[in-house]
Amino acid sequence: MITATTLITVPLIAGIVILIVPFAQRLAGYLALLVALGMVGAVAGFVYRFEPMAGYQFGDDAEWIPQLGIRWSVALDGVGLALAAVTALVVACAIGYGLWARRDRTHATFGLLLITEAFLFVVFAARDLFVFYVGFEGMLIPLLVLLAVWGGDERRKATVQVVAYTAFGTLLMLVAILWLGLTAPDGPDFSMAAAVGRGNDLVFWAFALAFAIKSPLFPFHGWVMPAYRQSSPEVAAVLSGVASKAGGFAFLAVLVPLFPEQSARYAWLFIALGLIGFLWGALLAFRQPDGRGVIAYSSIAQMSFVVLGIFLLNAQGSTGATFQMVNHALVSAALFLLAGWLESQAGSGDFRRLGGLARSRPILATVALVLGMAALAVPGSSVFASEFLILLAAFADAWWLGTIASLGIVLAAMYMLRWISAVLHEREGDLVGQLRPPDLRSGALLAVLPLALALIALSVAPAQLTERVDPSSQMMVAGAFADKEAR
Amino acid sequence: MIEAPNVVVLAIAPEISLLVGASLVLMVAAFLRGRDRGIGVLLGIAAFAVSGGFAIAAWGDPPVVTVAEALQVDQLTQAVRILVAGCGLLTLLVALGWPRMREAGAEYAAILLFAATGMTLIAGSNSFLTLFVALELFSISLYVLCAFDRSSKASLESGFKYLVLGTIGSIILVYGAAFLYGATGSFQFDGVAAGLAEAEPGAWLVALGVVLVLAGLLFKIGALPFHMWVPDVYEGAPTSVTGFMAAATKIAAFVALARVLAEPLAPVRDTWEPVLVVVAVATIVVGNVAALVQDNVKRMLAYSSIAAAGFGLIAIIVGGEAGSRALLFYLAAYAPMAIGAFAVITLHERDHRGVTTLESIRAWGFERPFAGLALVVFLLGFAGFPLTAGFLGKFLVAGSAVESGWAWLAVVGAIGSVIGIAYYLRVILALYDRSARSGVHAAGAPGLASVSIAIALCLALVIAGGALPGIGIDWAGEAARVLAAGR
Amino acid sequence: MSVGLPFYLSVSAILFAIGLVGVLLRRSPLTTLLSLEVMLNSVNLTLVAFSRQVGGSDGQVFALVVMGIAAAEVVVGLGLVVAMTRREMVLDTDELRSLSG
Amino acid sequence: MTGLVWTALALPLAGAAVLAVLGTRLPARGAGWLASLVMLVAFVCSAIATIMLASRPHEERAVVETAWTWLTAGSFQVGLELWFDELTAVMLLVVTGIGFLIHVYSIGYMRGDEQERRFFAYLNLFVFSMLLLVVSGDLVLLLAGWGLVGLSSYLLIGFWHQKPSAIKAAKKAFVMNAIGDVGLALGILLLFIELGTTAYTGVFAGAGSLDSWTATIAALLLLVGAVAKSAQLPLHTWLPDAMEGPTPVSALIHAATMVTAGVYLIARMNPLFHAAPYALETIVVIGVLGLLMAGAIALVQTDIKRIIAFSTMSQIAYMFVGVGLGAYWAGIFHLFTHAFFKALLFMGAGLVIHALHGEQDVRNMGGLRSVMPKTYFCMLIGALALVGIFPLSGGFSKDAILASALEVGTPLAWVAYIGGLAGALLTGIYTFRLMFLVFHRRMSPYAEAVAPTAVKHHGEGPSSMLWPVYILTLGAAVVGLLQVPGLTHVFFDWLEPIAPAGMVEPSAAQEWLTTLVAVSIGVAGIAIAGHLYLREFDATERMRLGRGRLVDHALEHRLYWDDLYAVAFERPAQWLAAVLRRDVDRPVAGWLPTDGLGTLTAFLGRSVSVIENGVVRSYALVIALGMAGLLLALLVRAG
Repeated sequence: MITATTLITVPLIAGIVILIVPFAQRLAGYLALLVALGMVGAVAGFVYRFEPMAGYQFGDDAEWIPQLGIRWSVALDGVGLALAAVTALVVACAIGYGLWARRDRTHATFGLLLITEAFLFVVFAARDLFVFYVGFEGMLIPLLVLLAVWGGDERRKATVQVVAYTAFGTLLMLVAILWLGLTAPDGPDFSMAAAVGRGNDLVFWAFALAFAIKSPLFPFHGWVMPAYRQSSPEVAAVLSGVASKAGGFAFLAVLVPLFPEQSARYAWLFIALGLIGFLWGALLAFRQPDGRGVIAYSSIAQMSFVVLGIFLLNAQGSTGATFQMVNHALVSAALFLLAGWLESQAGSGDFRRLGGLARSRPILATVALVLGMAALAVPGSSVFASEFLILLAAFADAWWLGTIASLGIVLAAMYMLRWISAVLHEREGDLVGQLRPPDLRSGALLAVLPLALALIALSVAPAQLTERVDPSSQMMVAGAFADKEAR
Repeated sequence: MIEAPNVVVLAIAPEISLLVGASLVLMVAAFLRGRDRGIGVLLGIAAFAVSGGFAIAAWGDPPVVTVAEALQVDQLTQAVRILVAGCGLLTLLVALGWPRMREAGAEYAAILLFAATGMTLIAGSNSFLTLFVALELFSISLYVLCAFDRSSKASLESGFKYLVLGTIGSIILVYGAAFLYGATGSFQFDGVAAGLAEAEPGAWLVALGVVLVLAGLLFKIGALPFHMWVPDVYEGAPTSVTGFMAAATKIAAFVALARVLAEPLAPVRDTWEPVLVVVAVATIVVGNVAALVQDNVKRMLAYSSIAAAGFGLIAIIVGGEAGSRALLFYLAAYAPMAIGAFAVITLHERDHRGVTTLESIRAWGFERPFAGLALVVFLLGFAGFPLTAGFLGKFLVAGSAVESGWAWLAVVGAIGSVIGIAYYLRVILALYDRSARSGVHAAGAPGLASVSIAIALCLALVIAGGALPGIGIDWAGEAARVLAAGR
Repeated sequence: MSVGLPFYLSVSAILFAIGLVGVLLRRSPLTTLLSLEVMLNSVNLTLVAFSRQVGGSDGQVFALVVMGIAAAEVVVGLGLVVAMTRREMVLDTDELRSLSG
Repeated sequence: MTGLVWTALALPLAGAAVLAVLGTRLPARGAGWLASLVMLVAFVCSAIATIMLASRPHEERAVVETAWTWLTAGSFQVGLELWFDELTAVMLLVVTGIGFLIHVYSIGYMRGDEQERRFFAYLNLFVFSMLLLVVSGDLVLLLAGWGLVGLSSYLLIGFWHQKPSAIKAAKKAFVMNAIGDVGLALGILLLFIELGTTAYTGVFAGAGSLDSWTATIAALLLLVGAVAKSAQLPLHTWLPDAMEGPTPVSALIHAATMVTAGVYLIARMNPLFHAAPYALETIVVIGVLGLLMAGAIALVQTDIKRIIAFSTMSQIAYMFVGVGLGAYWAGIFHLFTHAFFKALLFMGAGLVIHALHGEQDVRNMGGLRSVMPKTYFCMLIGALALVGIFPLSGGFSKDAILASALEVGTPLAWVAYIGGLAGALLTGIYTFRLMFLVFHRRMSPYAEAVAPTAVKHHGEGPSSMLWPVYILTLGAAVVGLLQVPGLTHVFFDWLEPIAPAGMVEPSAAQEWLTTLVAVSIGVAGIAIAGHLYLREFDATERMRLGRGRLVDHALEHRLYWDDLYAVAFERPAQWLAAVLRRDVDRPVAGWLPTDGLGTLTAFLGRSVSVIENGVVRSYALVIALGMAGLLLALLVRAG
C-alpha cells in the first residue's frame, strides 16, 4: 500500500543510494530521473484516489519517540497533496534539466535533489510538529550544498546569506515547537492537533518569522536575490518553485490552524506585509537587469500575495493561495529552467545583450510566451484563476484592499512583458548574434514542457484542483475565521 | 582487627576487565616485542568489548555501593561504562589506521584502557577521593596519549601543555575538595551533602570549596574560562586520541560534574547555579565564535567541542530528570559524531600526508565519497540537523530548558547553533569545492578498513540516534533517574 | 603562641600562590613542573590541617594519595621533557607555540 | 444547436493548436488555407445555429449550457457556461463571418512573410478568444475571453517583433487593456459579493435588487473594462499605436471585432446598466467626447491606418452613445454595419499599402484612382457608408443612434444628438480627406515611382485579397437594409428580447428626419474636404486644418494624452521602481546585515582566539584570573 510514508522514504533512500553508490555518471542521472518520475506517478495515484471531503488521507501514524510524545504522523489533505504533486513534477523537471545540462558530479546533484524532495514531502505531509520541523529544516541543507557547490561565482556569499536568514528563523521555531510540545496538558505531545490554540504570542511570532523568511514575505526577502541568482537553474527552480512553498504552506497549514486567535488578531499585519510585498516585488521586478532578477522579484511578489490570501482567512483566500502556490511553483520553476537554458546558450541573462530570440526559434518563442503569459496572469490562465480568487477574498474583506492589490496585477503585466520582449523580441542582442543559440529542443524542452503543459491543463479546468483543495483549505482557516468573526 | 573493605567483585567487573586487559596487552607486548602485529590492539578491543558486555549485562541491576563506599555502581555508572567502552573500542579501530600503531599499538591500547578505567571510575565515584584518583588516572593516561606521537613536535607540545594545565586543574579540584572537607568533615558525597545542608549560608569555606571544585571539573569539560587547553591539545594530539578525548573525556567529566552537583553540592545550588549560567552562555558564545575563524579542521572541531560543552552545561543547569536525561543523551549522541569526525580526519591526514585544513581538504569529498559523506553527516550532527543523533540531543537539552523555564538559555543555544551551521558549512563547502582538485589519493593503505568500519559504526549510531532514538532516550532516562533522585 | 588552623591555611595559600606564580613566571619546563609540585604540596598541607581539625584520618590519607599521584605526574612530565629534548625542541615553554590561535 | 456553437468555439482553438504544434512542418501556404477553412466551418456552424435559434419561439431563445465547472472555492463557482441568444448570434456571425473573410484576405497579404504560420495561429487564437468572450454565460469566463483577446491582440500587434515600435505598441496595448481587465475584474468581484454569483442568469435576475450605488459602482467598473477594450476615453491611446500590426489584424481586431467588445459588454449587461442610470449617462458623455475628439484628431493624421484607427474610435464612440442612451439594438446595429465598412476600409488601405510596398503616409500617395480602380471603388463605397450616405449601411445605423437621442429627449440626449451631428461633419471631412489624398489629386513622386509598376506586375492584389474586399463592399452597401425606418425591423425585433427592461426605439419620423439632417451634414463635410484637399499642393507641406498653430499642434499630438500618461504614471512608476531598486530595497530587505554580522563574528572570533597565543603561562594566567573572577563574584554576591 502506497502511503505518504512511501512518498517520503522512496526519494530519501534513492537519493542516499545515488549519492553513495558509484554508478556511472549518466546512469546515476537516469536513475534519479526514474525515481523522480516514479514519484510523479505515485502522487498522480494519490490525486486520483483522493476524496476531497475526507480530510487527511494516505496517512501513517506510528509511535516514533514515545518518550517525547512524538509520532511519525504523516498524511495528506487537499492542500498538502496539491503542493506535493507540484513538487514531484518540478523536481522531476529539474532533474531532467540537470541531465540535459550535463551537470557534473551527477551523484551528488541528483541525490541531493531527491533528498530535498523527500524533505519537502515531509513538510507537506507532517501532522506532527517534530516531523514538520524535520522536513522544514531538513530540506535546507541539501539545497544549501547544491547552491554552494554548483552555484555561480558569488555562491559563497549567497550561501552565507541564506544560512543567516533561514537558519535563524528555523531555530527560533524549534524552541517554539519544543515549548508547544512539552507543555501539552497530558504530557509531552508534539502532534499538531494537540497544539491547536495553545500557543502564546511569542510562540506564534517564532513560527511566523520562520515561515516569513522561507516564503519569503516582505521584508524578509534579503536572501532571495543572491540565492536565486547564484544557484544553478535546476536548483533555483526547486528553490523558488517548491522550497519557498514550504513557507507559504506552513502559514496556511501550520500557523493559522495552530494559532487561530493570534492569526486573527495579527492578520492585518500579514495582510499589510503581503500587500506591500506584492507591489514592492512587482515594482522591483520591473527594473531588474536580467531574467533571474525579474523572476526572483516576481516570486517575492507572488509569495507575498499568497500570504495576503491566506490571512484573509476565508475560503476563497485560502483556496486561492494554495492554487496560487501551485501555479507559481510551475511558473517560476519553468521560468528559471528557461532562464538557465538561455544563460547556457546565450552566455548571459542580461537583457541588454539578449533580444530577438523569437526569430527562427518558434519553440522557444512559444514556450516562453506561454509561460510569460501565465506569469502575468492573463485572464483565462490558471494563474488568473488563482489570483482572481485571492482578489475576491481581498475584495470581500475590504474593497480598498482588493483595489490596491489589483494594481499589482497591472504591474505584473508590465514586468513580464518587459521580460518577454527583452528576450524574444526587438533587435537581436550582441550575444545572440555571436553565439547563435539554437531553438529550445530535446532535453531542455522536455524539462520545461511538462510544467507549461500542467499550466495549460490547469487553465482548462482549474476546478479539478480547487475542488480537491477547497474543503481542506477551508478547514485550515476555519478556526481563525471564527475568531475573526467574533472579533 | 582490621575490617576488610567490602568489595562486590561482580559490580566492578567492567573495570577489572579493563585493567586485566591492559595488563595482558602490556605482557603480550613485552613478550612479542615488535612481532605483536596488532595482537595487542585486538586484545584491547576485546577488553573493551568484555567490559562493555559486563556493563550491559548488569543493566537494570539494583544499585550497589562498594569498595569501602568509594564507588556507587548504579545505572548512571553502567551507562558511562557502556559508553566509554564503546568509545574505546571505536578509538582503537580508528587508531589502527595510524601507521605508528604497527610499532607501538600495544602501548597505545594499554594506556587507552587505563584512561577508560579512570573514566568509568569517575562516573561511579562516591567520594572526592575516588573522584580525584579516577580523574588523575585518566588525565595522566591522556597526557601520555597526547604526546604519543613522539615523532611530532606538535604532539609532544600538546602533551606537555595538557600536563601542565591539567595538573593545575586537578590541583584546583583537590584544593576545593580540601576546603569542602574542612567545612563538612567528609570526603564522602553523602557526608559532604549532609554537612553543606547544615552549613551556614555564605560561609567562605563552603564558597571557596564549591567554586574550586566546580572550576576543576569545568576545566575537564573545557568550559570557559578554563577552556584554553582544549584547542591546542585537540590540535596537537594524534587524531584518534583527540576523538577519544572529545567523546569519552567529555562523557566522564560531565557525568562527574552532574553527580557532584546532584549529590554533594545539591544543597548549595544557589551558589553554583548563577556561576554555571554565566559560564554556559560564555562558553557557547566563545566556542562558536572562535570556531568560525579556524582554518585547521581539528582546531575548529576543538572550538566546536567547547561550544558543545556549553550546550551540555544548559542541561546541567536545568538538572532534574529531564535535564539529566537530556545531558546523557546529548553526550551519548556526541560521542559517535566526534569519534567519527576525527576518524575521517585520520583518513584525510593519511591521504594528504599532512595537517587537515580547509585548504587541504578541498574537493577531497569527491575523491572519497563515503568518508566525505560521513563527515558531512557528523558535522550536520554537531550542527543539530534533523535525523541525526546530534539533533535529538540538542532537541532534548533545549526541550528540558524550555520545559523548566530556562527558555532563554535554549534561545542562546539556538543562536549558537546558527553560527555553528556557518562553520560546519565552511568545511562541507571546502570538501565539495568543485573549483579545486584534490589530487591526493593514497589508496589501500593498511588499517584503513578498520577506520572505515569505525566510521560506518559511528554513522550508524548517529543516524539511528536521530531516526530511532527511543531506546536511547529510555536508557538515558533510566540512568538519569539516579541524578534526579539525588536531590 | 599557638598555631591555629588559619595559620596553616595561610601558609598553604602562600605556598599555592608561590607555585602559581612560578608557573606564571618561569619559562623552563622543569621549573614549571617544580612549581606544580609546590602547589600540590600546598594542597597537602591544607588537607592535613583540616584532617587535624576535623579528626579522623581521611585527610591524611588523601594527602598520601595526592603525593603518589604527584609522583606519577612528574614521571610523565619528565618523560615528556626528555622526549622533547630528543626532538631537539627548545626547552622554553614560551617557545611551545606551534599550536595557537 | 449548442453543439454547433461549441464546435464554432472549439474549432479556432484547435486550428491555433494544430498550427502551433505542427509549425514549420506545415507548408507555408497551407497554414492560411487551413486557418481559413476552420473559420469557414465555424461560420457555417454559427449560421446554422442562428437559423435554428430563429426558428425557436421568442421565450426559448436564451440557451444556457454548462460544459464543466471551471473554478470553485467556497461559495464561489464558475462554470464553463455557454450562453446563446440573439445578441450572441449576431456577434458570432460577425466574428466568424468577417473573420473568415479577413483570414482569406490574409493569405494574400501575408504571402512571402517567413512567419506566416505563426500569424495564422495567432489569428485563430484571437478568433477563439473573441468567441469565448461572446458565448460565455458567466462574467468570469467573459473576463477570460476578454483577457485572451487582449493577449492575441498583443501578439498580433507585435507580430513583426523585430520592430521595436511594434513591440512597444503591443506592450502599451496590453498594459492598457490589463488596466481595463482589472477594472472589469473588480466589477465582477463586487457583483459576486453582492449577488453571490457571476453567472449571467443570476446577475440579470439580481441586478434589479441592487441598490443604485452598488449598481452604479459595479457598472462603472465594468465600464472601465469596456472603455479600455474599445479604446474610448480615457484609455484610448493604445489604438492608434496598434496600427503597427499587419493590416488584416487592424481590420479584424482593431476595427471589426475586438474593439467593439466594450459595446457588446454594455449591451449584454443591460439589466445592470438599467439599474445604474448614472453609469449610462457616463457612457453617453464618454461617447460624445470620444467621437468628437477622435474625429478631430483624424483630421490631421498622415498615416493612412491611423486615420482609419481614429475613425474607428470615433465610430465606437457612436456605439457607446447608442447603448448609453438605452438603444442597445442601435449600438449593436452600428457595431454590425461598422464591422463591414471599417474592415473594408482597412482592407482597402491594405491593398494600397501593398501596392506601395509598405508605404503608409498619405502624403506619399495620391492619384491612385487611375492605377487601382477596383480598390478605389470599394473604398469609396466603404467611405460613403462610413459617412452615412443614404442608402449605404453606416447611415442607417448611425442615424438610428442619433434618432434614439431624439426619442430620449433629455438634455444629455440633446447634447449627444448635436455632438453626433457635429461628429458626422468631422467624419465627412476626414474620410474624404483620406480618399482625396490617396486616390485623387496628383500622384506623389513616390507613388508614381512605385505603384504603376507594382500593379502592372501583380494587379491590384491577389484574388484572395480582392474577393473578400468585394464581398465586404457588398455587405457595407446592403446590410443597412435590415433596418430601414418604417420598412424593415429585422434588427430591432431580433434583439428586442435581450433587454428585459425594454429598449429605446425612435419613431420612423425621427429617424427619417435625422437621416435627412445627417446626410446633409455628411455631404457638407465631403464638400469641405474637397475644398481643402482636392487642390494640388506640395506633398511636403504640413497639412493644416486651420490657421491656429496651437490647435494643429494639439491635434497632431493627439491632444497630449500620451504625454499626460507619461508624466502622470509611466515616469513616476519608473522612477519609483528605480529608486526602490537602487536605494531602498537593500536596506529594507537586508535588515539582517549578513556581511556585517559575518565581519563582526569573525572579528570576535579572532579577538577571542588572540588569547590562544600558545603560551602555557598565559593560559595558566587566564585560568587563575578566571578563578579569581569566580571567587570575586561569589564574594560580591555574598557581601
